[in-house]
Amino acid sequence: MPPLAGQGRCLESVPWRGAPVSPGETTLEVSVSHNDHTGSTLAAHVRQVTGLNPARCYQCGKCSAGCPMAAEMDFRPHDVLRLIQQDKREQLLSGESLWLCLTCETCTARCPNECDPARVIDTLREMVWRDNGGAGAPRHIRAFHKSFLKQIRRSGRIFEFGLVAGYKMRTGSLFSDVGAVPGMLKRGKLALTPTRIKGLDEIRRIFDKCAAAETDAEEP
Amino acid sequence: MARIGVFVCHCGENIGRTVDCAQVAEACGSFPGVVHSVDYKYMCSDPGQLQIKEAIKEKGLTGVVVAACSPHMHEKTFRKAAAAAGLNPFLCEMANIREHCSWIHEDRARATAKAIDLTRFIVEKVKRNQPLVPISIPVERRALVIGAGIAGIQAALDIADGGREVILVEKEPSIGGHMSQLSETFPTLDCSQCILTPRMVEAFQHPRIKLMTYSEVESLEGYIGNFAVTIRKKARSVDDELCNGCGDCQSACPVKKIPSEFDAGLGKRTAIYVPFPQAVPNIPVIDRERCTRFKAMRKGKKKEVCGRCLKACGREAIDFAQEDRLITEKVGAIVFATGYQLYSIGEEQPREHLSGYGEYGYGEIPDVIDGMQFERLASASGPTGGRIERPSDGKEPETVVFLQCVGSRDPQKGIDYCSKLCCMYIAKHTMLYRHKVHHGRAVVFYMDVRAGGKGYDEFVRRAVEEDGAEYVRGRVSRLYRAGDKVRVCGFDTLSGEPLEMDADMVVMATAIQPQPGIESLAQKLSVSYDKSGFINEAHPKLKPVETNTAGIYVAGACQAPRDIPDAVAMASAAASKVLGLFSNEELERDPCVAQVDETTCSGCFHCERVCPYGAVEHLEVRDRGGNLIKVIAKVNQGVCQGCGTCQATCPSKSVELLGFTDAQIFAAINSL
Amino acid sequence: MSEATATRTPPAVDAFEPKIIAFVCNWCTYTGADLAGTSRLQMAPNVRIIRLPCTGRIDPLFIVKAFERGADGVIVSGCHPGDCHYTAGNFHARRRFAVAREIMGFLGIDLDRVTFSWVSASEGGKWSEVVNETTARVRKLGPFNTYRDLVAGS
Amino acid sequence: MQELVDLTSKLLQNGDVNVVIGYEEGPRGVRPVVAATPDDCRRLIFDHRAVHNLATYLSPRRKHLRVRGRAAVVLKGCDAAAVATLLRERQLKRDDVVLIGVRCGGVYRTTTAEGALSADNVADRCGGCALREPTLVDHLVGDLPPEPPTAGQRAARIAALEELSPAERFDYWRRSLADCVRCNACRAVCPLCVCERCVADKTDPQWIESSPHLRGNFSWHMARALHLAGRCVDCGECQRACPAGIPLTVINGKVGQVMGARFGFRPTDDPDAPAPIGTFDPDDSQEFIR
Amino acid sequence: MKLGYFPGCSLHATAREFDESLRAMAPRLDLELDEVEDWACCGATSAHNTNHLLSVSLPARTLAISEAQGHESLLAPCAACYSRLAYARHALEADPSLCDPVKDAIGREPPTTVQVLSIVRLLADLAPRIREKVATALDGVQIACYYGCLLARPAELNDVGSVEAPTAMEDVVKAVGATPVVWNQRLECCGGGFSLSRKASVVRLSRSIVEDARAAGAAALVVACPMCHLNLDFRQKAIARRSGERADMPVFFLTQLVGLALGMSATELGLGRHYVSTADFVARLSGQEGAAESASEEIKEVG
Repeated sequence: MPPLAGQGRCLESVPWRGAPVSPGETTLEVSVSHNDHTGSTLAAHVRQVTGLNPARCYQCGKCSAGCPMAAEMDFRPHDVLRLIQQDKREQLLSGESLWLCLTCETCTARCPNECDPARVIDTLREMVWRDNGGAGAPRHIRAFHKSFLKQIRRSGRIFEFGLVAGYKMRTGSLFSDVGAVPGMLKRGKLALTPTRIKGLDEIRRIFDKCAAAETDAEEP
Repeated sequence: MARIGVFVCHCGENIGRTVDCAQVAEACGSFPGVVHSVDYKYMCSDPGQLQIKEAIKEKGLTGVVVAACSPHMHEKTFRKAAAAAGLNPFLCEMANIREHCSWIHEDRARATAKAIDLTRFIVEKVKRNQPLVPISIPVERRALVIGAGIAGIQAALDIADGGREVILVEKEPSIGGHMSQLSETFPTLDCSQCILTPRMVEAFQHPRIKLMTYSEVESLEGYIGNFAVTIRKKARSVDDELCNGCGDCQSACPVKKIPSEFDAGLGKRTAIYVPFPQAVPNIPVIDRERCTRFKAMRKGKKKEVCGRCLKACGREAIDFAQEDRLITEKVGAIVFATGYQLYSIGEEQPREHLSGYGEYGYGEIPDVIDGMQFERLASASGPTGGRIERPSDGKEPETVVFLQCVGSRDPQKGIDYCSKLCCMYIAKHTMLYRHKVHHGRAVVFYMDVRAGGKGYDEFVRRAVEEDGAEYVRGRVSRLYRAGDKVRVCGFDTLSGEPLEMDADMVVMATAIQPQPGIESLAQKLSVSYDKSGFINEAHPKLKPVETNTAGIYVAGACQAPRDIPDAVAMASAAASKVLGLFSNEELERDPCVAQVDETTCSGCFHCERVCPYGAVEHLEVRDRGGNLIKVIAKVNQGVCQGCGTCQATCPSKSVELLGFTDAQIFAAINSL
Repeated sequence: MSEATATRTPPAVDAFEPKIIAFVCNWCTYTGADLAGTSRLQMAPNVRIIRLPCTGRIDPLFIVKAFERGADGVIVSGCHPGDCHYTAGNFHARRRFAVAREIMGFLGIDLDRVTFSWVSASEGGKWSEVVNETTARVRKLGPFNTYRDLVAGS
Repeated sequence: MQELVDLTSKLLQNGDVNVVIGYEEGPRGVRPVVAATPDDCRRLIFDHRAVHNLATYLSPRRKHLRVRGRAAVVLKGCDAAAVATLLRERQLKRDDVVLIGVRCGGVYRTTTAEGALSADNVADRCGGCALREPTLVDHLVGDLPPEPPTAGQRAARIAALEELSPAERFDYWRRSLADCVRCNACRAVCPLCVCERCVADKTDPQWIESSPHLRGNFSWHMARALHLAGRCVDCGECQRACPAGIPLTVINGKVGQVMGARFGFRPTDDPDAPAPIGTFDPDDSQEFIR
Repeated sequence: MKLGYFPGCSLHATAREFDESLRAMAPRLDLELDEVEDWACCGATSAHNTNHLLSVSLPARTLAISEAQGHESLLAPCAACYSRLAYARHALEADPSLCDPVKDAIGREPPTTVQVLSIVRLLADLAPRIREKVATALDGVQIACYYGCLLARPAELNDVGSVEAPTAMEDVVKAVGATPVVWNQRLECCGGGFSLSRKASVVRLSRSIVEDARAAGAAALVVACPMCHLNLDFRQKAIARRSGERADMPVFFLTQLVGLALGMSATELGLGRHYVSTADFVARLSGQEGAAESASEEIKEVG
């Protein structure tokens, strides 16, 4: 039999084929989604920014089963998706759980349904950071990010001694890990003076264009 | 000269309310070639039809146009009336002035004008209609069933019991399929082999069933009622006439450590083997990949090595020189019943777009097994004689964890669908396990329990309520070795807490997939399949066991995941379709098929390229001396379905679709 | 539905009413148009349907032929991809139409006069929209005598 | 070109072929020739003036040539693509011909042009040609010349036409096609117009009005373009043959653009490559379909 | 082979020995490292946790410079930097709508050609060459290869084999004659960026890694990430305090292990900068008591 044009083929996007449906019967639509992704819900925001559809999560919990931080979180990755589905903005965004995610991507790698919880959590953190500078984040983590970004903006690179110092200033935990400093210095692991890159103006431009909140004016 | 009669129907008020039917009839009466034009309240009524019949006879009409409802509604009615009056039915056509006119317009003047136009189109067309005679095709009343699992066996038995011959082709050495591997069956817990084996024997002994095991379909030609199928009978290396199934060759075979396919790798077999003791036919086959003698031959060794089976056989049935044979059979219908396989959990996947489950360590951790392996462990005929022993050290496992949905409902790994059976067989596994190991724990990680079926939900409830299966809602993230145990990292989404536990054995309910190679078989048979490889039925509701190639039917798990009752029901349905087809000696077909003009065809075969049915054949045109002048296209009218794509494609317009010729369509356009 | 209201009041005698020919397949669009009728969806009365087995049967020159014979607009409609009764006729047709349409456009035929659509057997509503939209568009463009009268111009 | 002369002489001497179809010097530049003896072969040449597509002479309609027996034919890459189409459409058996490919550095628009190839005198199809070394052939002769320049006039003309309103475009073609006298030279010279009976000659029913008035002319040129879509190798012979100077390659060029953009089609000399019309992809773009 | 080189901030500070050992080893494997001029920090966790565009733009600038320098491949030994650079390349390719804003931010054409390479991939590809040049084979030494998160995940950026069962690091370890142990925690997270800000979590997570490696019989851990190194090496003291037992599990950068096999000295490889002493391990390698002493001398000297 000669090769046929239409049959004996895989019909990819078509779940079935053959005779037409009779009037009044509906055809099977597979690709059309009627989920709102233009509105102002959290789900819509996530979908707009990332292209991911939070409605895909069917709460199997595989993400949370593998999450190294699950034991310390109030909302585990699958809870995050659930709260998005229910649009519980306040509850979700004010908690500290979001900030405990290490972005180890275990959830994303194992999610059966392509929900990419790691990216979703990053998106939510960015939202919070933009809205209120990360209020709700654990103080130490917030301070760390602030110091870190500030460092980059100032020097273009991370100068760890300065980073540690800045972070300690912000958290007031001046003396934790302080015993480590001599050892670090001895091993040549801490430089005492920052390296500034030449293209600092470029870095500032990037920060400005990205509307990153870390401006020089923000703190002394 | 054409003598056309026009009959305008009022359809009660349906047409008459917005279309002035009398005016339409009057206008049509003035069209050239129209010799009779009337309107009437109900053309489809007996008196209406009588008017048509009488007019045909009295006026000697050469064509009839009924301006009424949609041809989908009454074309058959009026054609029958025309035929009763001696007019070829294909000279009768309808103009649709109801659905396409009176029902969708309110302006009477414009609706009437449109009705006149629509009727004129058809009048002009009918003037050029030719009398056509339905095509009749003889039916070869024998069936081919591909795959001899429970679906194939059932279909074959039903067709054979219905009085027709069946060729039952199975690629494995024995019939029986996956059902023969199962321990017990849900929801009744009756022994699978006990209910299957009699069926296998019945199929084997049936006078109208020709069994061809260790055979595969090589190619298919022809069309409904007239298929010619070529079957490859693979070399068994054992003469099935001489062999009496005594088993001496197996005992003699020195290669004894081959993982047994039947025992899902948990047991061992020899290189010459019968897959399982109850195999039908009970004739061994030599696994040429593993046999010492064939290995040596492949390496080019001249000396004949081993040959112990040859010496052991008292009937001289061993035949190392046997070769594959190709056998062609004529059949009129085909049942596609090739069944399923389980998703392989490891990294290597039979389908390239799928990825495995590295996080579950299948193949690395010996005590992580799949559902079919558990069936073999639980089966009385299995490698452990029905004792539940874990593969690593043979210990009786005290905690068994079952994972549902491994591979199913997992678009990321490439399978979107629910495999349907796993919820049920995992519940069955927990019961079998708890019945055998009373103090053991059976823990099931699930997402949803889907137990729609007679007695199914009750069955699952019994596993939980009476047999103490513990159900945890959540997927497991990872399995790894913890000493001699398997650490299970899961999450209980109902309590909202991470759940880590150590199991002695883990059983995974892996997804149901079609057999490997189903795509190429489907291509040979020109039936379509979905992206997972499952065969597409012709209509999801109304034609569930037909494929969209006429004469080919589908049954069992090659169409979608199916449990035994479903597969058997489909098989019987397919068999009844086949028997229905075979109840006639000839098939009648609509004669609106394509026809090639031999004088102008240039043989470029554009038509062949676009034909969805492979209906275009090559015709050699020779002169009187027998010299080849040209090769041109010829349409096999038994295969052509009348879409006309060839005609639109033909650059020289040398193909005509009868009933919709260019002349007919142009006539309609020209009458604008 | 402006079209439907327009049909209620008889048009002025000299108002231009476009003539539109629709080439449709038997299985989807013709049946869809039947459904529009059964559902009593009012639509512009300008379209005359010619029924064919499949869009695969439609030679693009049919469209040209229709213009030659004085059609002001043409609709070509069939089954959605994947729904073809004959499996693949509409896939072949789609390629042919894609090319033919661009050639026609390049030669100066206003493509607003030609509508291609997929209308399934269950889309009676869509069919009435296709009819109304095409009618409105072609009415705006005016009569297409240019093509029919080419014969006189040379 | 000695290599060509030697090869073809040998083919004739050995009885591999009965005739060789190639190019020779003529009164108005280069012209096609049918060489039947090794002596004739000495006249064979190949240069930038070898404009003709000799695949035309392999068309089954050239019955007078076919009776002369097995032929060898000299082919540029574009000509080889036409041969590939003939093979694909079963108009020719591969074993019935000997194909001699010439490594090609482009040709002029006309057979009589002179001087170095430039954007002004090079044929439209030559710039960016991917077939300068045909692969379908039995023999490949010559050294690979430098790449030809690209002529931009046609593309510019197409673009300019597309800028116009439909009415203005219609007007342009009305003026251009008014000159067509339906002499059918375009059809006769085309290597791929292979029908036994052209659709334009069909009478019952009549597809294309046969008298030379504008309406029939429009239909004819539209049908021609449609039938060549996905087959045309852009050799430009139709326009060269047209006594009325109708810019046929502008239409061909536009169709070529469409086939390329929509279906990724480029003329190829692989006879097994699928043709874009007659095949499909379920995901073909359908932006124009409602 | 000439490669673009992006050391990243850590390799100039807490993970200096990673940089030192790589630079020292490079010529022996015929590698020429061409550092990206005026590179800036990749933005690390802080950027992508708070500003997606920033987290793509910072690496995009570095990548654009690298392309301008003519690099076909850019080596980013730090797993975190690798992840961010590779992500930026991937994101710009997968989401064309990012190109304009990124272009606007960095004032350069966004990168389109340069291939970001992890040290693990590079060394795995060079395994045959390494095998040839081994001077001190680490025969039979049991090594736990630790990938952590950023080398294996997400799947789009993984260049070390499969997501759940990568093999590249094991290939390198086998090339130097050592035996990779089979263990469970090689893909689990060590706590990464929380080293400073949430020490307790880091100690909890790192502890289970060190303990599992030990239970599997490993003599040392091998890593390719400065953060992992810091958490597993520097925090081992805190882990011991928590578990009440010292693991004394040396933690090597992959480059250091390869360097040792190539016969390079402890000084060259910066072994003295570690917190958990590597002296015993190195001594056992050479199998001589004297060597053990001199090795430990050398290491102390650096320390």
